[in-house]
Amino acid sequence: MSQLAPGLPHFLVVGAVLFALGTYTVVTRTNAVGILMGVELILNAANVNFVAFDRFNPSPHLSGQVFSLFVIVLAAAEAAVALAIVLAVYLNTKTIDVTEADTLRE
Amino acid sequence: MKTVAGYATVIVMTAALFAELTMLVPGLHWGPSEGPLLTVGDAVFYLLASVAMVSAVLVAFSKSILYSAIALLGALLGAGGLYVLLRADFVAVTQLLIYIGGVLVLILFAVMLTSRIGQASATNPATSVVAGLVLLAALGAVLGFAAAEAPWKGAAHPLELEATAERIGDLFLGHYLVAFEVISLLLLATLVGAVVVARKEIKE
Amino acid sequence: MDLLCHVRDFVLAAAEGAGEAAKHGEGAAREAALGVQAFKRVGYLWLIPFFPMVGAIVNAVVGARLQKRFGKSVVTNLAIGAMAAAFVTAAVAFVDLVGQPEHERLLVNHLWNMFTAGDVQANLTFALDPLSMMMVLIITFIGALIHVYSVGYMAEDPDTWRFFAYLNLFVFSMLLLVMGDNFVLMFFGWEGVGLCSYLLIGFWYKDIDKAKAAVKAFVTNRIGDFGFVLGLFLLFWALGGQWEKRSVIPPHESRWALADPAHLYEARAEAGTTYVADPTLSPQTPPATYAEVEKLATPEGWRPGASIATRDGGKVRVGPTLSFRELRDQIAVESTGVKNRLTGLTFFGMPLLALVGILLFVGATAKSAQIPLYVWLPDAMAGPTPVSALIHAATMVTAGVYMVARLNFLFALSTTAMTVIACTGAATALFAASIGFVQNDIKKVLAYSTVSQLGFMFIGVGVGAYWAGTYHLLTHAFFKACLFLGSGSVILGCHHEQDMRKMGGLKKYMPLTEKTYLYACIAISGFPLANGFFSKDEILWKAFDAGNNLADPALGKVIWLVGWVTALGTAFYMWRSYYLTFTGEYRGGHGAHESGDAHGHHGGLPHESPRSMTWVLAALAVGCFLTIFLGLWGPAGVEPVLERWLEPVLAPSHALVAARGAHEGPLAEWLLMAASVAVAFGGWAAARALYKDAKSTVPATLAAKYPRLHRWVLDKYYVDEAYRKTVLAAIWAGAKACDLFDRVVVDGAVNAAAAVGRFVCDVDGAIDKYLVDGAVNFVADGALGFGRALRRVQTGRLEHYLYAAVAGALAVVLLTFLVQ
Amino acid sequence: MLPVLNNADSLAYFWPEMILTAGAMGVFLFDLAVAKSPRRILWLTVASLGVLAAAALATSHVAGLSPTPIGLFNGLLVLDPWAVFFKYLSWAVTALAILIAGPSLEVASERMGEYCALLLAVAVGMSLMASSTDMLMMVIGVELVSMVSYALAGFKKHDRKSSEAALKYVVYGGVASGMMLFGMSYLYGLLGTTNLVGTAARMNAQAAMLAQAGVAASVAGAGRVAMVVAVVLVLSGVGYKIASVPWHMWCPDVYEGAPTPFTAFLSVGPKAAGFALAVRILYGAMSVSGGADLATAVADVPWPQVVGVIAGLTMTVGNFAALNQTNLKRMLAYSSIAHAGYILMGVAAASETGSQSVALYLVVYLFMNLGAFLVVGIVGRLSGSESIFEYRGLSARAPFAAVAFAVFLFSLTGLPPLAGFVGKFHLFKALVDRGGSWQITLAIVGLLNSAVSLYYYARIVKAMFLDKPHTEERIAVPASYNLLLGALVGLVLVFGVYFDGLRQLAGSSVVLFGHS
Repeated sequence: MSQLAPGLPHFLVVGAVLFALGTYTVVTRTNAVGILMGVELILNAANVNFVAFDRFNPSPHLSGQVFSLFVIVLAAAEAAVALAIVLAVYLNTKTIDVTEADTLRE
Repeated sequence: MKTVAGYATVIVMTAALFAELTMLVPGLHWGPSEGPLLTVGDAVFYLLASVAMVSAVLVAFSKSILYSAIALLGALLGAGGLYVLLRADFVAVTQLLIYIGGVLVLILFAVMLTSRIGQASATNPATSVVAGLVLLAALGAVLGFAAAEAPWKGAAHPLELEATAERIGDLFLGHYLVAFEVISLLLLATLVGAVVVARKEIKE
Repeated sequence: MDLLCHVRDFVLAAAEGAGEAAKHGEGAAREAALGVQAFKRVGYLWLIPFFPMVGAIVNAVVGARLQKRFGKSVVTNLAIGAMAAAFVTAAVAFVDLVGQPEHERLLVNHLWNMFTAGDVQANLTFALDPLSMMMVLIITFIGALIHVYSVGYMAEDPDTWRFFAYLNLFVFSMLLLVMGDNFVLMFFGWEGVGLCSYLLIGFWYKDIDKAKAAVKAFVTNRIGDFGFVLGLFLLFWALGGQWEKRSVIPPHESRWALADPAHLYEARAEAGTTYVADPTLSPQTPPATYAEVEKLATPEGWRPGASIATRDGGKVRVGPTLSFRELRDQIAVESTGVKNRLTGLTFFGMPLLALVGILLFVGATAKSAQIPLYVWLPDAMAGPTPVSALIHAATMVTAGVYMVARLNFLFALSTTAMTVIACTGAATALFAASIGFVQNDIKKVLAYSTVSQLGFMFIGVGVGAYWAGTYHLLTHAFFKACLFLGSGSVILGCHHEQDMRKMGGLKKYMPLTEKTYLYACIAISGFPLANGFFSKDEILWKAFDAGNNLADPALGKVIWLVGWVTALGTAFYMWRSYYLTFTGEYRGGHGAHESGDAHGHHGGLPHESPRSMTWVLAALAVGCFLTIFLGLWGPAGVEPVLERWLEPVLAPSHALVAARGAHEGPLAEWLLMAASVAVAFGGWAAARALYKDAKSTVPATLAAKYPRLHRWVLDKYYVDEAYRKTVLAAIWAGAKACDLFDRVVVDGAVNAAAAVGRFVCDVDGAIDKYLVDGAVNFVADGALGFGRALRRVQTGRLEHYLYAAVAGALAVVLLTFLVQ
Repeated sequence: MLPVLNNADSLAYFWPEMILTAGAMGVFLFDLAVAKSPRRILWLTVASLGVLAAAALATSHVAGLSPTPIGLFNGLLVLDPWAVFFKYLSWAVTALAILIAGPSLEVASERMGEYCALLLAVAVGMSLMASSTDMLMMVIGVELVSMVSYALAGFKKHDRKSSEAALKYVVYGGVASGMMLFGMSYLYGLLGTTNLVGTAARMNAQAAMLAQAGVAASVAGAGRVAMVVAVVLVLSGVGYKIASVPWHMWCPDVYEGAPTPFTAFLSVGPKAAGFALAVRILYGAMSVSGGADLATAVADVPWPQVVGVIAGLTMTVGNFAALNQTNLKRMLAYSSIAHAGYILMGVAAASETGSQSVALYLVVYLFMNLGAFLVVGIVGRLSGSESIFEYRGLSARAPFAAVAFAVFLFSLTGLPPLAGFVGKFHLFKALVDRGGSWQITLAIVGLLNSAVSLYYYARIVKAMFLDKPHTEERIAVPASYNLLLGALVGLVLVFGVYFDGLRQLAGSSVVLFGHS
């Protein structure tokens, strides 16, 4: 009888699911803000992985946690720029639907 | 109220499903092989993981941008909870402060500014769902296989750790000093860039 | 009868004397020649191409402005000045070269190393030996004259600056081609002249036919270039070349440096003053590999017992090279073993040298308009006439001949390659001449004549008579330039009329043009004592006497016969053009046509051209006369000046070619000469009878009697059409066949009949529609269609891009496992 | 073992970046000081160029301090000839991008200060990309370049295209960096560390350990899946920076919408840094050294072949899609995709010669591509259109610009005797040197592509020189622009015939830290 105690693969499965769902979000949403949420999901997936690997690392030196902290900061910066740009787009076109933002094509 | 109840039910059911899968998929046997079948800590893991995953599903599939935003909160909270479980208290706190306190508020702000909520029935419409689902399945299969089967550099018995904040502080100002300094430049540059893009034109 | 015997005795005696003299000369030359080529370093050769380059750049950049501000004369004077300066510098070089001892006549001007990559070392180095000196003098002298001529010819064209910029650029490229001391520079020039030719044929690009002719020339030349480059690569490989050594030796310590550490940098900079010799080379061992040198080199320097081929203490460097001089040294100095290796090597069972020779010759067939790639040259007459004279008669088209003569030491080693060259030349000569019989466009006649004469040159270099081929190149440059410019003068005088049927009687109106044209006709037909006579006769004699230089000795006789018949044809069509144009009554309209053309004085009677043009014609006629003395007089016991002059260049192949010759008696040479004289006069007499004063009705009768034959020849044997129908139709039919198959499978037998019908119609329509650029369009349309499809993928929709990115990443993961 | 310095000792080797960081802030403040000056653009340009010049001097000083590779900041960064080479390249491209911004007028004068300061910050990012050996620093470098680039792409305020380009760029970039981070997390899981120095040895040791422990083959197979997934995801982030298929699709849209001076910068700078990073990852970390060739991949993963296929696809897509373009900026965008493909051939060669040819090509590419964008920018501004229509008869309207453009285009095609030929020649040479069948196939694909590219480049040249202009009105190109064009043309010509120095520079730069 196997134990149900969660190990490293459990966390990785969570990370993989978050990543796949984030990807699904970015490829199907048409609202720019919605797509950005998908990006946040992807970044979180990476973070879950980092922290989990760090925890189960046989010689722990916290580099995974540090990495994940930097990722959080980067995500914040990314969100700031992205939302600023979304606002700029909204001011110019009165919509943030990316299916309508296709002046640049072919 | 009905929504919340449904949400809770789905989470519990997902948690149970996940636990069930653990017994069926050989690659997921990783932990100790003796002791009680399911401790409270283990149950908390399944619940938190389900919160994160079910919320992520909502983010991905919800037709309303506001629902998506709130579900994102759930996903981030779930991930934060997992960090606590992983004894990464500092990361968990940062997640709360920056992600939920900062990024999510920013996103909500943008939602409010750009969407006429209540007017449009679908504020977060989707296209090419089938193609997306195919991609989702392919990604899930590849990543799931890799996650479950790969020979990760990991120990079956993670070491017990004390609080990490102090040691992370040491690392920031020691080993990772240059990254710490450069990311400040990045934040400054990003700030300037974001302001330049978003601010109103100065009329001279 | 008595008299005849006397003549015969006299002739025999004279010929014997000549033969002995020639043999004596040969022997002495052979002994002296086959060492390492000594040379003199000079510092001014770069000036020769530099002047035209400056002229081209200045005219290209500020020409339009200059012309607007100061008038055309500034532009034209600038271009002519550049040419004159180049000519003067060339003359200085000539004096310098003459001052050298006979076998040290090589001036080298090393500028810098362009690149060194492994064994590939290309220097910006100019070299002048007697052969290239001759070419440079031709190019700069005739080039300068044609520049002067163009002033008058292009007087009415608004884009004078552009024309002169192109012309100067052409001269620059041509000089690069003949002066470069290595294959790379030669190839730069080779490409450059092709480009200029393209630009100049299409100079009046607004006329779609002219633009098409330009494209045709360009595309045909690309095909040839492909062969040329392939041949080059093969040769390089055969010499043991690699792009870069894959061992750990740093580049600056590659095998050259190891060969002589003391000259490490000097060697790189000056393309070889250090030499290793290797008598052990065989087809199986590549020359001087790194390991070999290291193994054999002693600490003191050279390994004991190695024979270092020397003359005056020089050593020969063995191995891959792009420099002509080094290649010559390696082959000429027997003890290097390279000759042994090259002749022994095979490539997929074929003798390598034959393959190299033929591939290089493929390049020459395109540039020098030989079968099967001659098709562009007649069309190239769409360009302005001075261009036809300079590029498509006097200089560029002879590049192939020059290349073969330059590499004579290589070609002489393979009789297969020589046979291919000689036979192609002969076939082209006859074929083109026969087309020339019936053309009515005066420039077309000259164009086919050029193709035919180039054929003669290739017969010459093909049978090993390199000097004779080169001499014909020289004489042809003069008389054909004179003829072309004469025709240009006629065309201008007749108000842009090119059809000889509408000329006639121009003798009266254009006396000077007529005289020069007459003299050039005499020259090209090979009347005794004209320059064309000596060059052509020498070629034919050497062909007859080729012996084992060709695959079969009998082949030489056949080639002689073909050449002889062609000479008859040459005389005929040239005189035909003369009589049609200059005798009888003027048949053009009198002020009949008023065109909206820029040509201000349209209509009216023909008129003589401006003095800048006629004087050039006169100068060229004088040149025709003077060049006689360069070829005087083989049979009479004097070694021709030019043969003696070129001897140092041709020495490496000389002994080999001479040894394989048949050495027919002098009687045969005299007889053949008499036969040549006979056909020259025969052709003239026939043309005179048929076309003088346009009185005879025989030509028209003949044409009427054999309409199909006439039509057939007039339409150039439908070669262009045949190309279209075979090459193109094959592509098209292939495509259609696939289509057909598809239909049959899908729709079943019921629709088969309809499909076949459609197929036939399609092919039929395709031949009509895709006549000239069919294949090109076919490919281009495909590419554009593919491009459009790719563009449609770029939808402008962000989510599609993201999907592509993620799915693409998955595909790459999959690919990683597929590749394994 | 390679020497690794601690934080304090490393500072002496970090002058260029410190100068640039201080310079970026200084220029930002300086902007306030000269805000009222009518010549502020000039002042800002001069100030920024001064900062870059100082950085270049510092770079040469720093490079002189240590001729052999050394690790800095506890091994997060590295100083080796490869990094130094790309630092110079970054400073050069940044300087040119700043130089052409002023006269182009696409950057509003009151925003010039931010433009310069942000570009200086990007320069730091590119330098980090080229010199990091730790995944953390790689991410920070990539993100520093990206974040600022997003903002700069949307710099034209009321321009719909510009903000749309920025939106596409930021979302695409976000997803790409997310993929890269996820891949890095897997690599971290496989390696146990974020530092990539000695990765190959570590992975091989692990494989040996697993084999010794008798782990079933299927597990080893899954390990390879994880590793391949990880590296491909990391390369997605890099591939997006260099715009290679299938991560290229943002490129044409963003290039078209962004201000032209910045597009010019984008097409060279981040791309070059991306290549530096790609080579460092693939051949510094993911391969085991074997003599002069860097080809033996960890766990027998055929990176060179995979990169080769990507290279072939990239150049084909770029060239064919460019065929039908009528907007020149967009055409140049596709052309730059095609060039990424060509350069990837050098990476695919997987040899020292290959890396050298990559470095060499990037230098050549810098001059010719910037020059081409320069002409498009100036003609676009002065005539208000980027359509090929505007280029008809340009030789009459702006002769010098037309001639220069023709030179750049022919160089991009790779015609001798221009610098582009030299660069391409070396790329092909590197491939042919390796001599395998697929390398030769790739080289042939590359050659065919070059032939295709001639078509669309020549189309422009034809329009400029043979077609009639739709108006006779002359385009008055500012003298400063002509001067710059002349300089770039000169470089393209000079490097076309005399480039041994360049070759040696590129050759000596092929020394990668941690890979011996």
